[in-house]
Amino acid sequence: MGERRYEDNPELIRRSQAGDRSATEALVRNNAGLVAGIAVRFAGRGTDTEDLIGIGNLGLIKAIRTFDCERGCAFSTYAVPLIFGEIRRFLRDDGLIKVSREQKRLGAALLRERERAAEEAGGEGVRLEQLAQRVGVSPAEAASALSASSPVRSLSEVLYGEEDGPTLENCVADPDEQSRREEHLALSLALETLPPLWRRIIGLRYFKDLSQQQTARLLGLTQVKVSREEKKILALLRQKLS
Amino acid sequence: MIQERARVRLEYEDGVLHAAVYGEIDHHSARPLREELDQALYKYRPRRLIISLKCVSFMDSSGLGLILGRVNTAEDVGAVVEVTDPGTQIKKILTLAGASRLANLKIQG
Amino acid sequence: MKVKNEVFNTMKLTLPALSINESVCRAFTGAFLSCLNPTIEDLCDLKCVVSEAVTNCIVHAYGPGFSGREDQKLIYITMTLFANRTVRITVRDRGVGIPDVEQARQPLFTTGAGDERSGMGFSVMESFTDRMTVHSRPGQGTSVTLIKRVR
Amino acid sequence: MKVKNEVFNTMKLTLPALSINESVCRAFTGAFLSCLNPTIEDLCDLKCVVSEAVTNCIVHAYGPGFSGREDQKLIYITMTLFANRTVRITVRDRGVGIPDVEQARQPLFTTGAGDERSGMGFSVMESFTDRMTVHSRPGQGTSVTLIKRVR
Ligand SMILES: Nc1ncnc2c1ncn2[C@@H]1O[C@H](COP(=O)(O)OP(=O)(O)OP(=O)(O)O)[C@@H](O)[C@H]1O
Ligand SMILES: Nc1ncnc2c1ncn2[C@@H]1O[C@H](COP(=O)(O)OP(=O)(O)OP(=O)(O)O)[C@@H](O)[C@H]1O
Ligand SMILES: [Mg+2]
Ligand SMILES: [Mg+2]
Repeated sequence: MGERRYEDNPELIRRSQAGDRSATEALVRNNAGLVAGIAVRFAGRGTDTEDLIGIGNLGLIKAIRTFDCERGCAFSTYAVPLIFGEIRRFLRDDGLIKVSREQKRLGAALLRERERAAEEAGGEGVRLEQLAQRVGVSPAEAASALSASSPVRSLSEVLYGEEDGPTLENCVADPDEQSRREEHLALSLALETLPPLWRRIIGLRYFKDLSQQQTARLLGLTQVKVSREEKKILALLRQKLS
Repeated sequence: MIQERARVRLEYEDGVLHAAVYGEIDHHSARPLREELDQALYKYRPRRLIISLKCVSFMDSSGLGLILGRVNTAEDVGAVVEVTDPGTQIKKILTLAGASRLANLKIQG
Repeated sequence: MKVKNEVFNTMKLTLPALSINESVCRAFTGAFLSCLNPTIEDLCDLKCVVSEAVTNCIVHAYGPGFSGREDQKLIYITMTLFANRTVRITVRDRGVGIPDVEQARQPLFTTGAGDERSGMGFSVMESFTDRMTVHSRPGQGTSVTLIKRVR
Repeated sequence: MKVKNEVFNTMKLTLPALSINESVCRAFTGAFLSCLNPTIEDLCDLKCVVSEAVTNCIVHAYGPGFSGREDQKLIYITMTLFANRTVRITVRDRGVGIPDVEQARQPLFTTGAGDERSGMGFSVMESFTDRMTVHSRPGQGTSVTLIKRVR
């Protein structure tokens, strides 16, 4: 059983990366054991296992979005460190329950329920009240916590395969800042040479954190097209930068 | 438009009216809750009204007014009011008001 | 040390005294304070006090005695974060005002008994913060300032 | 019919042009619009456009060319909800202004190259709303008005 499900991954990942929500859902279901296995290792630290699984799923979704099917390594090998990383980061500020932690939990729950509700609703747009009820918070609370898509990884994270993007935290802690700056410069030079459509796509997806759906709408393309172009651009950039 | 911010689920059995409130109780949401609870009190005339606050994510003094107001209506029909599962925040408010000292109100949990 | 009390963020919000805005003000309080990463308890307390103050503007300030226009029924909120993690919140209105502030602050005192008010709003604000001051002039309006150091 | 365009809620928010306030403004937009029970899509779009406009004030309006004081670096946001579910949002600053608005509105035009700016801010605002107008006077500031009817 387990074997077969993992085999399904590449096809599902492709579909998910093209914006197929049901594929993302299926992947989350198929890999539930993996995430739960990691989450239980952090049990007894004052956070519900259920919540840990929610956070772990964020790591999984990150992995789904960034996994390169042509890479040759197994998806689970790629996903495990991301899932661990997400949970570790969540647990880092120990002690009193702080708002940031609660916000992360709420954000993860909203995202999860949004995908589920969207599937159930078919073409109909999901409305705020319905989502808020599913998550058990007030509409105002849900509306302020909502983000358009799951935390989009930064471009350099995608291109250089870093686990965490260049957040302030990481930059401060990074001993290798010089090389990061150089990478950064190389990246912006490479971006300059892209044709306008490609620069738009990268700008919207990675600098503005728009979803593929939003990007497609804005540029008058289909989501599948955006997804395909994005792959081509990333491949080209990787090539230019290596 | 979003009309209500809180809902109540009512169940009546053997002289006991169970009211489970969901959502946020503030001045905006208190009025519809009040009407619904009073209607049920007059309809069933229970001996006990049990208000569960387990799923209430926010409550301020308007919620206190709501509860104390129900104690009054309950007296009219000969019922006592019990409040169960207040969260930390709500417990602080109930304690502050000395609500637990009221003869016809019991607070549990 | 002066630097400790440096202002590090501040905002002013004006909105009409409508009851739908009670939850808007709470959510806004949450968003504004979240950069301090306070404890959930402190944040809940502060949302609650803002809710109390805002509800008072809606219920009392622009109630029957108010003679101004509909579009003058406004709530003015100012929040300031200091570098030492102190939060100062002022909620002001230009409504009917309070004739006797001392009396109004007493637990259980209310002029809204018929409306199922419990008269505990000021007590909640006072006990959930480190300091509360109330200024009011009949016919001019009321301003409540709440100060709390968050963990 | 006149009644249809009645204002049904409105708010004004003033806060300093600090990047932490981008998320505050997004959260506030969400909370303020929540009473309309919008679709999640419309809600995310509107949070996104407010974020763009606010980021522009932070990045461009009070950048190097700005000669005022630190405490004058403010963002002024006004949001109005009309009874016909139209939302009007104005984001204004008193910063350096835009010399050529037509050019600034072009996709990919940016004066902040190398800074991870993509020059797509105005394009996002324009395409996620029904109407965008931009007024700017160099040395005086910029005001962007965004109008959208939500489903
Ligand atoms: N902003 C205001 N404008 C005018 N009067 C006010 C204002 N705030 C409070 N008051 C007066 O002070 C009294 C006490 O206020 P408090 O908030 O403590 O209790 P309440 O509002 O009456 O009841 P509760 O807050 O428990 O629902 C009010 O009944 C009212 O008379
Ligand atoms: N509030 C403002 N004050 C001054 N100049 C502005 C303002 N908003 C925009 N501009 C000018 O207009 C240009 C285009 O703005 P736009 O938001 O489209 O792109 P950007 O901000 O440069 O990049 P991006 O938004 O994609 O990060 C900016 O580069 C800047 O020169
Ligand atoms: Mg009150
Ligand atoms: Mg911009």
